Amino acid sequence: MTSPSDAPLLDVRHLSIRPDGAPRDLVDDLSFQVRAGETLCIVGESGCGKSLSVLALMGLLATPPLRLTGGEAWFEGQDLLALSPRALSRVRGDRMAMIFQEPMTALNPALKIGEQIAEAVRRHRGLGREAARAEALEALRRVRIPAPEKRLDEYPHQLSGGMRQRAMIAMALVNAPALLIADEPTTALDVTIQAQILDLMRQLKDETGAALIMITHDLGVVAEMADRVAVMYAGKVVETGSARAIFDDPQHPYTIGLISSMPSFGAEEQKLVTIPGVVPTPAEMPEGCRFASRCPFAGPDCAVQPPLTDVGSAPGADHAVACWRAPLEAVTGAAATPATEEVSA
Amino acid sequence: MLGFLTRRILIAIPTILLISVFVFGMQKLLPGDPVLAMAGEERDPATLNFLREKYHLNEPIPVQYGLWVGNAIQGDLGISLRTRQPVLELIGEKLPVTIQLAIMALIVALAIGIPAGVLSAYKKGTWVDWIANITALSGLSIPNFWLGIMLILLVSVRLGWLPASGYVPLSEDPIRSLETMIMPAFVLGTGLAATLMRHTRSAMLGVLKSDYVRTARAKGLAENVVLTRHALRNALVPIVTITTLLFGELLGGAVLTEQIFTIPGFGKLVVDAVFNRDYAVVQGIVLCTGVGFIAMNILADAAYRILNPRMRDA
Amino acid sequence: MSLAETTAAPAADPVPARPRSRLRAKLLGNPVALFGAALVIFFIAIAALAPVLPIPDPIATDWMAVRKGPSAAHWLGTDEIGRDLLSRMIWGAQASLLAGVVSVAIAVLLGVPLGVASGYLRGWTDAVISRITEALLAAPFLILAIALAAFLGPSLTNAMIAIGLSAMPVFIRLARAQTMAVMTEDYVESARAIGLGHLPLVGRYILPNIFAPILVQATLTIATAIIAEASLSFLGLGQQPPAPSWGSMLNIAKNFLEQAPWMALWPGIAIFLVVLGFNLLGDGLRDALDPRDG
Amino acid sequence: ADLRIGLQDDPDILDPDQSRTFVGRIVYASLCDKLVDITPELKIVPMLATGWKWSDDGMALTMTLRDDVTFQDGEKFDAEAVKYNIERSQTLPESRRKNEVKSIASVEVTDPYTVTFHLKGKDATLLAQFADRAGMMVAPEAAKKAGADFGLHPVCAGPFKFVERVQQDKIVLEKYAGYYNADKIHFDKVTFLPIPDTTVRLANLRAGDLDMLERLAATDIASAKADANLTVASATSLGYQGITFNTGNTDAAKNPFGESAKVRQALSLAIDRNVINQVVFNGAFAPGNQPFPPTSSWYDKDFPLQGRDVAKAKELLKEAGYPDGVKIQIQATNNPVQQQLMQVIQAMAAEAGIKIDIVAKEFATLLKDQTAGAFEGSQIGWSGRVDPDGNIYGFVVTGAGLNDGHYSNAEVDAALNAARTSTDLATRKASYDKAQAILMQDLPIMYLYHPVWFWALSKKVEGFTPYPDGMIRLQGVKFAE
Amino acid sequence: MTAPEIILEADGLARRFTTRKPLFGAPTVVRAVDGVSLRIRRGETFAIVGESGCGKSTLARVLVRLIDASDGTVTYKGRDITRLEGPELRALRSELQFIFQDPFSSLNPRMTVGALIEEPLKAHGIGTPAERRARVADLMRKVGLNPLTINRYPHEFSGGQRQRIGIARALATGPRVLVGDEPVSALDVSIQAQVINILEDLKQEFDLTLIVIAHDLAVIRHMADRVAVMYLGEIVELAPAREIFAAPRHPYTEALVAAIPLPDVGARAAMARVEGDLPNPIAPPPGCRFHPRCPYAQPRCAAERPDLRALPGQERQVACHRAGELELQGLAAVSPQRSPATARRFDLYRAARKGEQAAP
Ligand SMILES: Nc1ncnc2c1ncn2[C@@H]1O[C@H](COP(=O)(O)OP(=O)(O)OP(=O)(O)O)[C@@H](O)[C@H]1O
Ligand SMILES: Nc1ncnc2c1ncn2[C@@H]1O[C@H](COP(=O)(O)OP(=O)(O)OP(=O)(O)O)[C@@H](O)[C@H]1O
Ligand SMILES: [Mg+2]
Ligand SMILES: [Mg+2]
Repeated sequence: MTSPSDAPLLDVRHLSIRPDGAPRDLVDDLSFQVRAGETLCIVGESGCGKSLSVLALMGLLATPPLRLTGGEAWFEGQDLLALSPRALSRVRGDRMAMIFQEPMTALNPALKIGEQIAEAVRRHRGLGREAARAEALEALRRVRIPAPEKRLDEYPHQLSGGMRQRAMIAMALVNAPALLIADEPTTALDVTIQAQILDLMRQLKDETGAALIMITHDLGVVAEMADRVAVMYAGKVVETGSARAIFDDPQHPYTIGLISSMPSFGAEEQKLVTIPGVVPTPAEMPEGCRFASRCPFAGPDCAVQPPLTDVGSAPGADHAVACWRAPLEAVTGAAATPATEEVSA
Repeated sequence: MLGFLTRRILIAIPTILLISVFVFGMQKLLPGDPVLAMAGEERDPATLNFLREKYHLNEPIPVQYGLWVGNAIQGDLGISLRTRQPVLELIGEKLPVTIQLAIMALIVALAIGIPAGVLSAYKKGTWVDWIANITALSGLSIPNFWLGIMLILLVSVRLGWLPASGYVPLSEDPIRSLETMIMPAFVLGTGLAATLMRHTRSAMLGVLKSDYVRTARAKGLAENVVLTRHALRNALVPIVTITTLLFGELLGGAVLTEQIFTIPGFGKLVVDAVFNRDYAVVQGIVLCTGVGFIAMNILADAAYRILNPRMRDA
Repeated sequence: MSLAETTAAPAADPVPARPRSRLRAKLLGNPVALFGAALVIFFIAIAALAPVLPIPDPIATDWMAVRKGPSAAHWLGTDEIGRDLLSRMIWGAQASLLAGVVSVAIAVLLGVPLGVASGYLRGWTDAVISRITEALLAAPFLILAIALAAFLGPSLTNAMIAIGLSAMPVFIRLARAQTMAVMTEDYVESARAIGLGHLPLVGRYILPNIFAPILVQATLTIATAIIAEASLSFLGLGQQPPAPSWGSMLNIAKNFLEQAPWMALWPGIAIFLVVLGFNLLGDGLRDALDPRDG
Repeated sequence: ADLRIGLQDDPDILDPDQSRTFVGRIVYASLCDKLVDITPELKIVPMLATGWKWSDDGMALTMTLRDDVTFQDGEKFDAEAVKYNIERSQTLPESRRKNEVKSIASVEVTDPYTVTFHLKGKDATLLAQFADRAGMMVAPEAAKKAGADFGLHPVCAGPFKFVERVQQDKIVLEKYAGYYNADKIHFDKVTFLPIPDTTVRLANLRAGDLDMLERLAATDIASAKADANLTVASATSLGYQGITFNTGNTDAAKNPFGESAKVRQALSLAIDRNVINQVVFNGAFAPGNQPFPPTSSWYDKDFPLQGRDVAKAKELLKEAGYPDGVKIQIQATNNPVQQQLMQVIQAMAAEAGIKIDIVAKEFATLLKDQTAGAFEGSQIGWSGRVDPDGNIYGFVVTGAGLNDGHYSNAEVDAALNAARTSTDLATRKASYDKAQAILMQDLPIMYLYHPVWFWALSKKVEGFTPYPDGMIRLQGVKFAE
Repeated sequence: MTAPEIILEADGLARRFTTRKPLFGAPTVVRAVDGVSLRIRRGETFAIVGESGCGKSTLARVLVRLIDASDGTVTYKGRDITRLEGPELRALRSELQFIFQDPFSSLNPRMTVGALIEEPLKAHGIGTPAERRARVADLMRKVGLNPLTINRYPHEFSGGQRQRIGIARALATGPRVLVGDEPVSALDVSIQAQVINILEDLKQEFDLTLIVIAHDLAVIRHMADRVAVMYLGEIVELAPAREIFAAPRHPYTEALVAAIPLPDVGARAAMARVEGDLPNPIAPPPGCRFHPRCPYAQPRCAAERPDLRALPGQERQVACHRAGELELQGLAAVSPQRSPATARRFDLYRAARKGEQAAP
């Protein structure tokens, strides 16, 4: 693994997103950093705002109805959120690139793979048609698509899911971005292909030294890929730290719940442990800790928003958690009865 | 592709037959007597009878149809009862005019309708959208004759920039030919542009929400590239459908516009032929437009295959 | 039941009734659609109220005021034989709206089912319907109209039938193409998986998902239909003289474009406004009926 | 110099023996000379014939011909050619002229430039027929070769020869160098352009795309006159417009209008022909109540144009047994002017308690229904003939070809037949007046007005003479220097 | 152990798709499912795994007659349902239900959740409107949806919630067999766990037989009683779940197992044991279909097609020539190494949830 340098490559501060007319922010005061060469995995329940946050960084929020309500994102000396659409579009696809989840719908069905890759090259590097095509070919080769010369002139539907995702990756990497954002890059793929793609991303990242933000909800993938992990819940980071810290020393009840709910290959299991309930809708979102309504340990104090506080469990773990109850075992006795049933309005 | 074309053409044969039966039946059902319509003010019964017999107008309709088909297969579409000109020759005379007008009108319609549709979808809900919509709808509601006459009065009479009428074949004098066709093409085109614009807008609204448009933006492509290369291209399928329908309609002739700009195309011919009950001419032209329609459909299907590579393998 | 429960208390909670007002609420919240609705309602009201409005008799002629411009006596001027244009515009609204709306309704009500059947059943049905559609498309409107005028007799109703029939093929085409597209959607398969019959499947799964472009086409066709009514009234179909319709007023006005331009102006504006109204309303309706929108 | 003329319609086939359209005749005026011509005053004057003479019994007409005439393909024009032409009119199966030359039993070539027409019976109308299509001479050789397709490439003896035709677009003629009267012809080329829309036709003239046009719309006259670049010429036509009642053709005649002359008179009294003229034609046309315009020498002065008399109309209705008013359906062609006319009549009649339903039909349907008797009233007109017989005989004589209302009155038949067979003007006038006296009571046809032909010409066109037959004769017409 | 009751049986099932039919010449045929025979026991959870495109969905669809078989028969409760048509087939649907893979596209976007779940009841004429309404609310509660959201539209729900809508819909008519085509693939772990639990509970409650397709093998391992591994339209291994993960007997199964990413930092990285994609099902390779990608292939594998054979003395079947000789690697049981403090945290959490679940 590359050793991440200290100065963050991307520094997101207080990012907030709100849909028009909504009472609360969907993504609320979100902050995180990514250092050059580092892999940050963002995990969290579906709908917690992971995609929105990174889309906001790319300037791709669906506006309207979604709107940035605050925050800054410093990347290579520029605040991405303050850039004009034009200026941002010069950064996008060049210094930072994104891989989307669904390779079928994310590729233009009407354009050849080669064209779609070359397009990014021509736009950002001003190369001619031929040169761009050569770059595209090279990119396909780099993602190890067999017979890349042939694939260059094929359409997305002629490729298998795995190949499509490789093509997406090739497209994202073709301009050697400093930051790669991957939004669930393997969710749509089966395990064998997923393994291939993860392998590939790891290798390419090491080759190019790019930083990677990866969104996923497969903790297996997180464990395999992440240097650091940010756990999000309802638009906020509730816990962040090195991968090891998160897996071996999770502090937030939500993180614990998440890890508990994985079916594991361990000893014969009983029922999976779940996190009951659903994320409150923006209208029902409580003032304080947003997880409180589903947290078995919540108490009256949880009506106040807990700050993200360093736990400092291990040096370099960078471990911070936003929970009044952390560490749990210290606050709640072994015989703790669950907090009274939470019934929200 | 070749197999596809052969198949389509084979399928077209029953269609053409059906069209001919249909039109034949319909016009035979029309009230009015072709011979009477042609007889003029003086109506001499002997002549009328002679003509009826000569053109088999006394025979039962199936027999008439059989005769017509038999001749048609041999390339003889009959003659115009009104001028005795062979129908095939008439079609040969008018077809280039009609096609030229149709194409020019379509170019106008596409040149106005598609950009306006794209823009108004892109700027949905803004004043740009409003203006585009209102312009399009007024283009649709302004009758062609009104626009046509106004244009003639302004451009030809007042300003003297373009000839008011007088069609010149493209082969004879291309510049002059274009000059005489610009106004009619514009008049026709604006009406169609509205339809195209509204459909383009609707299709674009759908496509703009798609993932690949987002991908294209994520690549940092300029908005105009995103809109045209990525979004529009995929929105084109319904637009192609509408365009072929419109073109088909144009092939049938644009009566009013042709009349105002005195363009000798199908529209006027077919209307006069219907009014004069000049059956052979009607039949010939409808057949011709029918074939044109089918050709347009085949073209459209081919266009779908180009636009949507997935269909190529289907 | 050992399942974890959601935040709400179980069992006792009242199940909300089916929503009725959602569509209305969405429409009411859309100023553009409201404007469209206002236009449409305005013209419908005018058409309906013509008999009670304090306006001159639309067929009363004033030989002294033939083709006179707008004046205090005749706000919108007079027509080619000295009838009050304002009054004729108001009375003509009825015929024109009927011609526009009813004929489009005929085209939609016949065309869409045929198109859906064609796209849904495929095979022979499709082949037959498609061929007939092509034949209809190739047949000149004029022939159809004259034949209908002859067989059904002259009336506005029959004009609407003629216009409706000739506008129908486009709807067949459109509905067929859309149906075929929707048929490939997963949710259609999911409907089959629960054992849904053909009719409910078409009614609840196909129709709601294909109507957007049909709505666009329908609102556009209204304009064409209003104008087409005029050409038919000259073939004996359509509104019978001296009763007015906007289309026939326009048609007459053609001969007086220079001497009496207002004769073309009013019906032109009225048609534009009606078409605008229907289109805006259509857009609003489409947005309102699409649960994904707003 | 090239002359461009705007026509209202596209002519049909350009074969004088087959054609039937008015605009076709306008083209013939430049293409095909006739045996005789008319003056603007309707006097018959020599053209290809230099003179003629009736035999004493009125059963033979001898004509002497010009000897300096060649057809446009160089073929010589002579008595044989005349004989051929008449026989062609009589025997060509497609001929629409049969009626006009029906009275000719045989044509005798007396010498190369003299022909004698032997008749089956007396026919006072014959000379007038020779002033029209029946008198147009086509080149025999060319006609024999082309047969019925002669019209695709006509060859005649007129000042201009046929060059090309594109249907609905143009007919191009060029000056025939061998024309016997060539020094009167000042154009090298004439192009006829059918432009149906009157507004557009005028716009084309103004834009300079036309040099002249026929049938300027009555409502455009004022603006054309006001235009310094244009002149307007006019002549009252020979024709009329009226309403034909169904008085005996099938059961459709069983209606108040078909059965009662009083009801028909009431309608006639209920309308004001002057107002109609003012409203519909800006006062430009000639109101009328007879088959001949009031200016014609055949007009019966005993029955002048009446004013409107609603009270009397109502009274007549009461007398006829319809005190509460009557209803009639009148069919009319679907052109805007005719519809406008009918609506004015409808409005006027309503005041007298006559409710008119206007049924708009396209012409073919209207004609079919009219001949089949499927009508109560039919608004239709007649383009007019030089001889009075042409304007009346066919329409009211029992069993005549154009008598669609199946009107029948033995006295009228007798009077009109007598008028036909006399060559004496006074005798003929008396016969027509006799018929007229009855017809004015019976009103099988209610005459309304006589159109006036209007031509608009560019200022630079000089020497144009308007004729009541509406033709454009180019002899002597030229562009100003 | 008495012989288990067989509820659904496939015999020589095949499904071919004609993808291109030229006017002249041979059509292009995809053999999506090719000669599959299996017996599903009443009450079991039967899993089908395999690479994308290997024919899992097609097999599942053929089993419940969503699409027709090209060859072979499907027997449900001893009755051949391969050729059922019309009303009979529709009636059968209330017993054989399907949960779709993609919760986004498989719900009609223009119907409310209530209408969607009520639909199958209506289709089979069950209950009065009021009863149906109550049943819908009940079903929603069962799958963990708030009945207050009954009038919302699918797009207003998260993927997991949508999947539950799909499940509620599938359960509405009280089916006997429930086929889930990747019912949890689109969901995140916590919701996945909920859905899995729901399915298991429902299975108990309604005496369901479950057929699941999934590509998350941990899920399969957790849920399934028996697993069938498919490769290119064929079943290559069929065995009890525990055994197949611990000791795969087919090289392809081994590759699958190796590719599972383990949620344990520092555990072995998932391995792409097989490179390349599934070969073209239009022209499958001769012999053993897996041989071009098989690390253990021998010349014989290219020539001879191995049958699916029961291994002697075991309740498993493998289609591999070398099944007897190969030593293949399975997953060693991994249990996370947690510090005592962390372990206590997890126990606390578990206990808390238990108490919570027991409460109502
Ligand atoms: N256009 C929109 N209008 C209103 N709310 C929206 C819109 N788009 C997304 N949301 C809401 O924003 C929230 C966050 O969405 P986001 O896509 O970021 O979730 P996610 O964390 O990426 O989930 P997943 O894992 O399912 O992809 C969701 O609750 C979603 O409903
Ligand atoms: N309707 C169809 N027409 C043509 N080919 C099809 C059709 N449905 C499936 N196929 C083909 O059949 C094969 C098996 O498809 P199937 O959907 O059953 O795979 P799967 O195992 O479910 O894959 P995934 O894991 O991606 O869902 C594939 O090659 C696919 O392309
Ligand atoms: Mg997301
Ligand atoms: Mg599948």
